Amino acid sequence: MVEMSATDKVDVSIEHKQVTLDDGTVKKHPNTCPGCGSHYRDDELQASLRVCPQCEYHFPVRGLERIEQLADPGSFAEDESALRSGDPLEFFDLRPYTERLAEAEESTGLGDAMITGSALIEALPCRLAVMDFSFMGGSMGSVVGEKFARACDHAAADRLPLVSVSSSGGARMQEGILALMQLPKTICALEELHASGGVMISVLAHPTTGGLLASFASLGDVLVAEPGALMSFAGPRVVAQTTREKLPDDFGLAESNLRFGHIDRIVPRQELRPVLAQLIRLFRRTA
Amino acid sequence: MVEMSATDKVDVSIEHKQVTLDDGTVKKHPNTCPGCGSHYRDDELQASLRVCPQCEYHFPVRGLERIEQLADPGSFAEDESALRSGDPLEFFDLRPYTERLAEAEESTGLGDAMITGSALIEALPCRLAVMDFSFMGGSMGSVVGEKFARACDHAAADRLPLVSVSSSGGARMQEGILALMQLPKTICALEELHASGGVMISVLAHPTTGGLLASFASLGDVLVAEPGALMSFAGPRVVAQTTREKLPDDFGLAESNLRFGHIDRIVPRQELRPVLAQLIRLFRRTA
Amino acid sequence: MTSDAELGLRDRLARLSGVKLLRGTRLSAEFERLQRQLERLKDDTSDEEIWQRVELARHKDRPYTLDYVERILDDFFELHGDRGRMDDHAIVAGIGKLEGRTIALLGHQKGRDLKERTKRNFGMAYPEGYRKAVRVMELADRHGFPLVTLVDTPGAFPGVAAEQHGQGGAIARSQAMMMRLGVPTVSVVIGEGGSGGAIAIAVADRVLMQENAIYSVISPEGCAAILWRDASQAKKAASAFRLDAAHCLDLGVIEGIVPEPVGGAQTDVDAAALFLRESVVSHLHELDGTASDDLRRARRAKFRSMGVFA
Amino acid sequence: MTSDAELGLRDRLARLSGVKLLRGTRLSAEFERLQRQLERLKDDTSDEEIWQRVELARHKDRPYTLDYVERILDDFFELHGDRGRMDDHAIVAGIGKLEGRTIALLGHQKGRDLKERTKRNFGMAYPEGYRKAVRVMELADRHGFPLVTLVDTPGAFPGVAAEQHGQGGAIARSQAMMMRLGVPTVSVVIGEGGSGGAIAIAVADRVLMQENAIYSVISPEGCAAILWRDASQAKKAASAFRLDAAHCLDLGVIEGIVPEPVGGAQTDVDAAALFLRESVVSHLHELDGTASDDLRRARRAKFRSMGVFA
Ligand SMILES: [Zn+2]
Ligand SMILES: [Zn+2]
Repeated sequence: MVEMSATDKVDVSIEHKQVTLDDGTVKKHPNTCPGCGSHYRDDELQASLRVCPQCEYHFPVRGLERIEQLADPGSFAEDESALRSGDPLEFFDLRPYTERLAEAEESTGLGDAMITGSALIEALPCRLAVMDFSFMGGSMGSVVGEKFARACDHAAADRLPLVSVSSSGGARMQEGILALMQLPKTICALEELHASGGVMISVLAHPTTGGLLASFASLGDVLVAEPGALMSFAGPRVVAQTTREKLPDDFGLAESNLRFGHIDRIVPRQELRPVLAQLIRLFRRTA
Repeated sequence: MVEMSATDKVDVSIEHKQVTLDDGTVKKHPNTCPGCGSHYRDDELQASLRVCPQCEYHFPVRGLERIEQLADPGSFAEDESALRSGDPLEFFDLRPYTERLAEAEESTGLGDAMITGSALIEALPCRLAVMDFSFMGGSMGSVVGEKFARACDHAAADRLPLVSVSSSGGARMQEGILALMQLPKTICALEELHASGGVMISVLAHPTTGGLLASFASLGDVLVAEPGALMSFAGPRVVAQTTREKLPDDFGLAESNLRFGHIDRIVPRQELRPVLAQLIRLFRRTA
Repeated sequence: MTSDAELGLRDRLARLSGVKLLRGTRLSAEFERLQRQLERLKDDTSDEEIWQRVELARHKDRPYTLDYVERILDDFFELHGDRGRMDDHAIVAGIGKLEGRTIALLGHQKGRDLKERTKRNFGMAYPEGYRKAVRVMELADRHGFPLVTLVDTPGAFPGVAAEQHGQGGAIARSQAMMMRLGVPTVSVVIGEGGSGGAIAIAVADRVLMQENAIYSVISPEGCAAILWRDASQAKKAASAFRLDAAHCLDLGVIEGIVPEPVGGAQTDVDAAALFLRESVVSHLHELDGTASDDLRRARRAKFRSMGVFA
Repeated sequence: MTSDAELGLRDRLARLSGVKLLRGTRLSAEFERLQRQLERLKDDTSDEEIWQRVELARHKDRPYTLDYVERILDDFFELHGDRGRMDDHAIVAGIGKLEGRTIALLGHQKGRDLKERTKRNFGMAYPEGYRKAVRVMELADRHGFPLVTLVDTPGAFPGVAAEQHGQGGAIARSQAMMMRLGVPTVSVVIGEGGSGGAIAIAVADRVLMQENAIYSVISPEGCAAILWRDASQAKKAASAFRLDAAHCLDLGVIEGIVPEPVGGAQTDVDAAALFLRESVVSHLHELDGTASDDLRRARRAKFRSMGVFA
């Protein structure tokens, strides 16, 4: 559904309209901020939650690092980590899907593009479902769908709030129609969580596009997005090609989505942890 | 809420953007069509359901005549006809409300601006709630609210569809805040009808504005409007004065409302009876 | 005022004030003042006195929804957008803690300075504002959060786009949604309760008015322009409308009056917020423990009975 | 194809066809043809055969939703508008009688000529189209009308306004609504089942595909452009995707295949409509009498179980 899911090599910034300072000719310092061109040290960037201290540009965050940023130290207990994708279509494009999966697992150390488990945020228990864009562009196939669905089940059973952090190009093409079926599947699980009185807080990180935006990521009780995060069903390139319109500068960005009424708030990464804690306190079930 | 409710002298056409052929200087034949300027004979116009045979202009229809147009001959049985308005505010502007009420009753032969009862349409039993603009601009006060609410009750009790035909300038100012309360009151009665599995088909005749559009008239299961009917919450003059915008030519008209997704269909008056019969057949409860 | 009506009013004020407003020490004095007001209500309020309330309700320094939110709620999290087309700043919505439990809050929001007024469109919402309201009502209902709404609008915005986007239907649907809620609901008119734009978010189990709030089917100026054909007759219209709190209570349209500091809410916003908070809390306490079906049934019966006819 | 899968397929086709397609005399012949098809499915379908289906699914003369509506339903009354902002002509909705009882129907609608195509936006809906769909689903649910949806879209429209108006959220909410319905639901992919734009109205108790319909997560061309970096490899992509009905049945994504006249639905629209009608009616009959809770439970369990993992 969205082209970004095709490969794990996609540079996150290519779909990001505000980040086009690279003129393509000058050879850049490897650690150059795409927001302001300043240089950074890796350890400093990590210490600042991967937000540029100069311009507030939000660099991508890997799944486990995101959990470290949000959860109380040592509180995260991963579950469902053994789940691995099948290859129902015996899919083969330029390379077999199984090969891509194996390579992604090796390069990321993850079983698939979502990490789930239980955690504490400011000492408040919750469930987490965090995506990792590095694993095949964060694309949603059977494993992401199943992990999210089980995260809903756990949250309902334990009467805990579920916090999802999405970062995905959309459905995973290599699983064909079954990837599309992860949309209703995740929505179905979320419906059951909601029917049980549960809550899902959806954090939209860059990018949340295609099938993610058309499924659970849009259906949280509260939606917060990171600054500059792309949130679009169709990617900017597809829209530009299809409609031959000039796109607005902030096309599909969180800022535009806030204005058009699709999210509740833009939360800079430094505030994400306390804001989630606040929301968990507000939605906590006392009975 | 809308100025048209103020007096029963208001010319229906003044709020009607498409009908401005009158240049104000030439003295007109008394029976001149405001749509095309052609002359008509009263009996012919009545025979054509008060639709101009030349230009399809829809003239206003009084409540009882509307019922004659829609119901099988002799099938209509009015109820709640004894209801009369109180004067809770002892309202007095240039004249007392009680005097206006008495005058309206004398000139229209009606107890208030809505007629309710049971009827057959193409041999199908239903309930009717039909407004008459001649009674104080079809304004909704306590009696209109109560009659509509009772029509909902009857429809629910008899498991019959309710057909409403609205034509109103909005809430009746002379009843003050109690007129405003007829909005939630009628909505409440309609909610109960819906909860019982019942159906309400809302016919919007010219004009349906203000509190009518902001209450039951908008909440039918199906909404059909007559051609050229004004359907706006705020009247064109108020909008023009407030915003100093030039209004679109079809501002607030049924045609505009269809385009913007607010009604299901525009039904010329000649087709109204068969269309209502069709809808009653579709919604009829067999069990 | 007939003595029957007066008895009824006295009874209602007693119910409202006697038990619930006596919590804080400052409130006792207010209670006494309210009693004195009650005495005065025997005599018809003068046109001038009613007009003073109109002016206070519209006072440029009168506290708005967010002024109360920051004084009444803890941990307030504002919710934005109708999930369709817009975030209408004329209506604010959110969740927060009131006395330790989470409630949902909705309110019209005017602006203090010119920039804010423009942003808030003078508290006149587009249909998108009412759709945001409905969305937050659904959220409250799903999570069992009591809903508090603060009403303060000259009316729903009368504009071309507002009509095109379905102002009438949006207001109707917001009322219908409030009829369906299974959670306790309290609405307070805190300034101008203007017509359809006000009732859209005021179909509550308990509807209250601040002492100097007004609630009416059309603005006094609008009424005067039509009925008296002279907008300058607004005072007369206001009086004829009985748009003040005491008269609305007498007419059975509201359940109670929230006292304001002497001189109006703008003279002491903290005190006004304290009274507002106490009133809301006490009404929510009364509604606590009522089953959803019973809440709905009573709410519907109340609105179903409004009107005077024979 | 594994023999297990083949057995499953044979079983499903038998269930689908054996009982229900034998009503009319013309249908018996079709049933036999379907049987022959089943035989052929033992062997892998060739890329060329799959591509033929893609071309038939997009054939300019292929019947669209309204072609079926006029042949299948009596007394059809079209419902327009999302009650918010627009009437999206890429999705048609309405109620009508199917074998004497009222059902609600929703479907994508492409256009036959240029003017109609523009009006229908080539069957690519805006969010407003999905909001119209949700509105009509609510109506169907309230009145107990079974819901039939016909899916035929290249995908939801990828445009600036569509994104601004919340395309992703609208598609998500339409699916969520279909999960909640307490009435029987049958969806049939009658042409292109393109991605999110298709699944938005295809979360049904029974999902069927016409023999030459396709159902896929992205268009073959789109997939080829990305994975093969060459849009002309669409044939390969189509084949790799297994977007044809037999494969979708095999994957457990659909419950049945609706036969078409030899050569495709466009060769005999009346016959195609007859088969479609029979299939829908028989599935609705199967669902009749099932309690709302059970319908929901089974529907959710079905979609909850989709996916292949270990
Ligand atoms: Zn920077
Ligand atoms: Zn004419």
